Amino acid sequence: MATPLLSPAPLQVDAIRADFPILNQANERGQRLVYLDSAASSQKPAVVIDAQANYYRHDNANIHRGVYALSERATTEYETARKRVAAFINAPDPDTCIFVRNTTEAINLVAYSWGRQHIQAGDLLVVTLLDHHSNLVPWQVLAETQGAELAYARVTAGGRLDEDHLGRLLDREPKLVAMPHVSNALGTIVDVARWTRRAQAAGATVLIDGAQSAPHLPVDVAAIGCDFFALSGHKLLAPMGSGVLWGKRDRLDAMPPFLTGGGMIRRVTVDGTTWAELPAKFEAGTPAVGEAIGLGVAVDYLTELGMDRVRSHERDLTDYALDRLQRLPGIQLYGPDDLDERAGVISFAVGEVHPHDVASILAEENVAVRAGHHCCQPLMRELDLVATTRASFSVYNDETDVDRLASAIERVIEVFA
Amino acid sequence: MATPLLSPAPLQVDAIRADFPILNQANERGQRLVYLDSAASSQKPAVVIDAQANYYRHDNANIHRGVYALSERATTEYETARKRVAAFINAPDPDTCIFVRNTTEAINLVAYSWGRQHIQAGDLLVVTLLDHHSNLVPWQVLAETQGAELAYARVTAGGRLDEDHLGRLLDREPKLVAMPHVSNALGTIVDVARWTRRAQAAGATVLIDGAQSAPHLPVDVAAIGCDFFALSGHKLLAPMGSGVLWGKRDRLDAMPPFLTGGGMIRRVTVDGTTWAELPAKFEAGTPAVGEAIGLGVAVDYLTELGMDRVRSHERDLTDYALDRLQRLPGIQLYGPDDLDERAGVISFAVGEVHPHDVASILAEENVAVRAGHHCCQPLMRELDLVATTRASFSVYNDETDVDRLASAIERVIEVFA
Amino acid sequence: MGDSLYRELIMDHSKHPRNKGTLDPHDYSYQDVNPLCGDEIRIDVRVQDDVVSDIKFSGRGCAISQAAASMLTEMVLGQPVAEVKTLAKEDLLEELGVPIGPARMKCALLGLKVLKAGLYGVAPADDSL
Amino acid sequence: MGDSLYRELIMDHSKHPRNKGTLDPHDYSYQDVNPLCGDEIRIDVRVQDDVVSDIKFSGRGCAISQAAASMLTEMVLGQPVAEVKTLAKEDLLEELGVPIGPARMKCALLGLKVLKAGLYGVAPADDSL
Ligand SMILES: Cc1ncc(COP(=O)(O)O)c(C=O)c1O
Ligand SMILES: Cc1ncc(COP(=O)(O)O)c(C=O)c1O
Repeated sequence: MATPLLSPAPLQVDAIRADFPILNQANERGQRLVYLDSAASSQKPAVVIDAQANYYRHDNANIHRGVYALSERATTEYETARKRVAAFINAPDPDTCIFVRNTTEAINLVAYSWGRQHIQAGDLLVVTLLDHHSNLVPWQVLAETQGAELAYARVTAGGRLDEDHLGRLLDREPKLVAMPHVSNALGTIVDVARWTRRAQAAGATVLIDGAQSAPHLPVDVAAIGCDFFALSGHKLLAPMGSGVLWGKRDRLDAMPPFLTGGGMIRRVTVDGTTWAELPAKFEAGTPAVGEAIGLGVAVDYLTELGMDRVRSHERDLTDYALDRLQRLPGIQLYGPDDLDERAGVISFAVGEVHPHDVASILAEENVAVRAGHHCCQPLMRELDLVATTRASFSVYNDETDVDRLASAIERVIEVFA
Repeated sequence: MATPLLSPAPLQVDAIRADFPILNQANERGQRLVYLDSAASSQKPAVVIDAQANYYRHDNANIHRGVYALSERATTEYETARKRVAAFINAPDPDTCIFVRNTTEAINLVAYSWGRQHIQAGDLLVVTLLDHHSNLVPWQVLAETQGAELAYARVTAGGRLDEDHLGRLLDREPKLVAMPHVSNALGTIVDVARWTRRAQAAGATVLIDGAQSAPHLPVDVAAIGCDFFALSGHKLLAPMGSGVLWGKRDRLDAMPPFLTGGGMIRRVTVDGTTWAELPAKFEAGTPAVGEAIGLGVAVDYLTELGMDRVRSHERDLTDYALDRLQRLPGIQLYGPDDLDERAGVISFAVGEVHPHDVASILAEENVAVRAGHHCCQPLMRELDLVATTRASFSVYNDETDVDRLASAIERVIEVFA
Repeated sequence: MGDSLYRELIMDHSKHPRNKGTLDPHDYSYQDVNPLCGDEIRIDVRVQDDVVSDIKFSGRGCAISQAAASMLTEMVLGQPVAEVKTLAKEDLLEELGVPIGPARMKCALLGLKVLKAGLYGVAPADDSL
Repeated sequence: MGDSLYRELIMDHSKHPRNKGTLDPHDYSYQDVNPLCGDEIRIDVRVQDDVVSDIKFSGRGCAISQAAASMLTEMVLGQPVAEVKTLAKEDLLEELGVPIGPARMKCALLGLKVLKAGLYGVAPADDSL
């Protein structure tokens, strides 16, 4: 994939940053907050915070079945949010977008509902060593419950999927292939459209963990062709407690419900229950309405910026950062070299300094990064690492943030000299 | 249970109402909003709305493991919310309070995790016909999955539990007894402490659905003695997307996780995974931190009002309302007569007028009530009803609201004369 | 109260439903329920020379669903079946003459849904109405 | 940077740990890990006349955990076992001399947790420390 000749117009980061109230903070020494932990959770623009607060100030009510104005407004806004999300990921039918708490719940929903229906003893499930625990452990549990086998596609030293290995696993005709669109630990972008085609050709159902792609790349679930796609609102400028499972309609229609209770039934009798249509079937209980509305506003905010521009901006910033950081003495950078295969995530080590010490010193410089295994223990073990320090970008970061990161790392080097 | 001789000091409803921005709304005819649908979802005071918004403005970050200031603050506030909730329901140990989305998820967690571990073919599960679908359908599904039997304790025409029938069911030594603390459809208060003792003496594990009690009565899980207690934040002045499962520590410790993924593991390898301690074990993925913080503020708001006063206020208001409504021609009131056995919920019928028409006309008078089966279809069938209209009270309602309700019902009677 | 859902026309149809009953024999008959409210409507149709020659509805439920079904029977009686098949929900809503909020929309349209399902011989998806 | 976690005393212990190593034979030995960071600490103790006569720690991990363990060994060497058993986390934190945020608290206290677990012969619950 070559870089497009005409890059889209650059983001106006100063203007964007002004939309995010939290970024105005400075520490005692007057250093403004440099937030480089968006892969863990993004910050929220004022329009999102206000949409949620205004919902509670003006429109709050339980949705569905209420005939008074508040409940009608709440219902309409909730369903509008669903349409916005559907448009954002190019889902053909909003009712195939299920609101959940986060990516983790979305994947568990599929593992419990689809998984226990379809996976039998002896079946093969395939995940990758790039996956986050949330796209690993539910499949471990499913494999154990059903007596199935779970195989892990390997990664190369450069942090890419080992194509040969994954190809050989597909030859064994797995029932399920689950993989990340973007690795949260290394930033690796996986060519999920191609792997989906190959996996489906081998007979597999495909789930894509989009937690790290939806906030940073244009996502088109129809073009990817996967069966399921999961994302988290809180990584995508939206409130916590909002997330989406998208699925192909025939899949979702054929699945039994996961959580059961109020709101997802058609008829309950003492002898049994029939289920509501999509999306209600998978949204038991009172949903997080204000949070879903916030998610709708967040995806519109991103759409207005333009996901092509967002991607291009973060690509350029990653380019700048890799270049800037690799000049620092003793620094070690992980992940793919090719910028077309890499989102705005930089995992690194500073000599022998423990990543928690790096992150703590950076915190003293008001630079927020994450240190640890990034919920990717199997990947860390594969790469023979205990932990890394990770800086990750979003629309509100620019080169001045990278410069602040670099000088903070210089202090680490100094302290540990 | 006799009325206490000294009633607690009355609530200052005008002052309370001023705390709830949404209640300032009037319709085109200048009628202020009378919100009588708190059993579906309560409104939120400004302190709660602001706590959530301020969290996103000043402190937002993913919790746990972040070493920078935002993440430390977010973690501390999240755990403080847990302590506040624990104090609110007198849970001896905050770590036994698991944050979930709502009561429905809390009950499903127990049905999946505890249920599939403990319930075997031929076992008996007992629920009651007073239960909400969210405390019925998960047990239907469990019974079907495990080949167990599900029995429904009957209710009397007056809307009380049929004590003889439930007693006979306990004689059959059920493995589980699940019941509501307060019925959302009729307002019936169940003597859950007594039934818990009897059910446990019969060998049962006991789950209490506290969705309708936690907002309206002093709740003391230690005194009730149940094994599990579930509540929803959004019915309790808190944001949507916040709820709590409380469980006895030995129960929770012995249960396998429900949702799996990031945040709830101790160690993940390709060969298997070990789980984190409570409460993390049951909180997979990024939790709804802002929502939990809002819940902490909400329970403190209620504690400051005093749950004894809240109960006393709503009891008096119910007394007034029952008296006022039963003078209306053709009105039919459902639920227990004894005010000591009744929370602030009034289900009623206006002659033969369909409840949806009643609720729609009330909505035209800016009186918000709910009409339908209230997620209690088996109860409706038992009482030979299709639906009812339901008015339900909270701390921001007073006698003027009841008067508005009564005159709006008069208009219903007029239109359908 | 000029904009009340319960203005006179609707209350008149509610209290004095037109074409209430069943037809036996009939050429088309269909019934459905609105699971949220429990409204039930059945519509029986007789066709002669491709025209709705007789129509009756029965059922129970809220005033809106029953009045709308009653008005619907008046609208289509004597109309060519081909035209009835293309009747839009907007046509019925206009006849009702009051703004119907989203929560009551299913009540108002239940009769039309049943009628079309009968004429087409299948239940149309909710929004294809 | 007077309030930095990484002030000189801590860096000195981190770069030049005191009492580093193992003791064989020993009277008490215990090790534990901090699963969040992967810090590992082992502490070996020799006791003579109810006094800590020798102590060594080993392990790997962040500067805070290793420096705190190093400082801890200096604090307890030569102290009566009975007193060491009652050593409060506040005593160690005071010795560290910098405010430790909640996220790094487990690092700072890992050595103390291991030492006490060794002396008591059981792993104390995190907060009983
Ligand atoms: C008694 C009772 N249980 C459970 C629920 C379900 O609560 P939620 O929708 O918040 O999960 C409700 C809410 O209506 C209720 O009233
Ligand atoms: C790739 C990936 N998958 C899944 C998750 C889990 O997301 P959540 O915690 O929102 O459920 C994350 C978040 O860290 C992630 O980065």
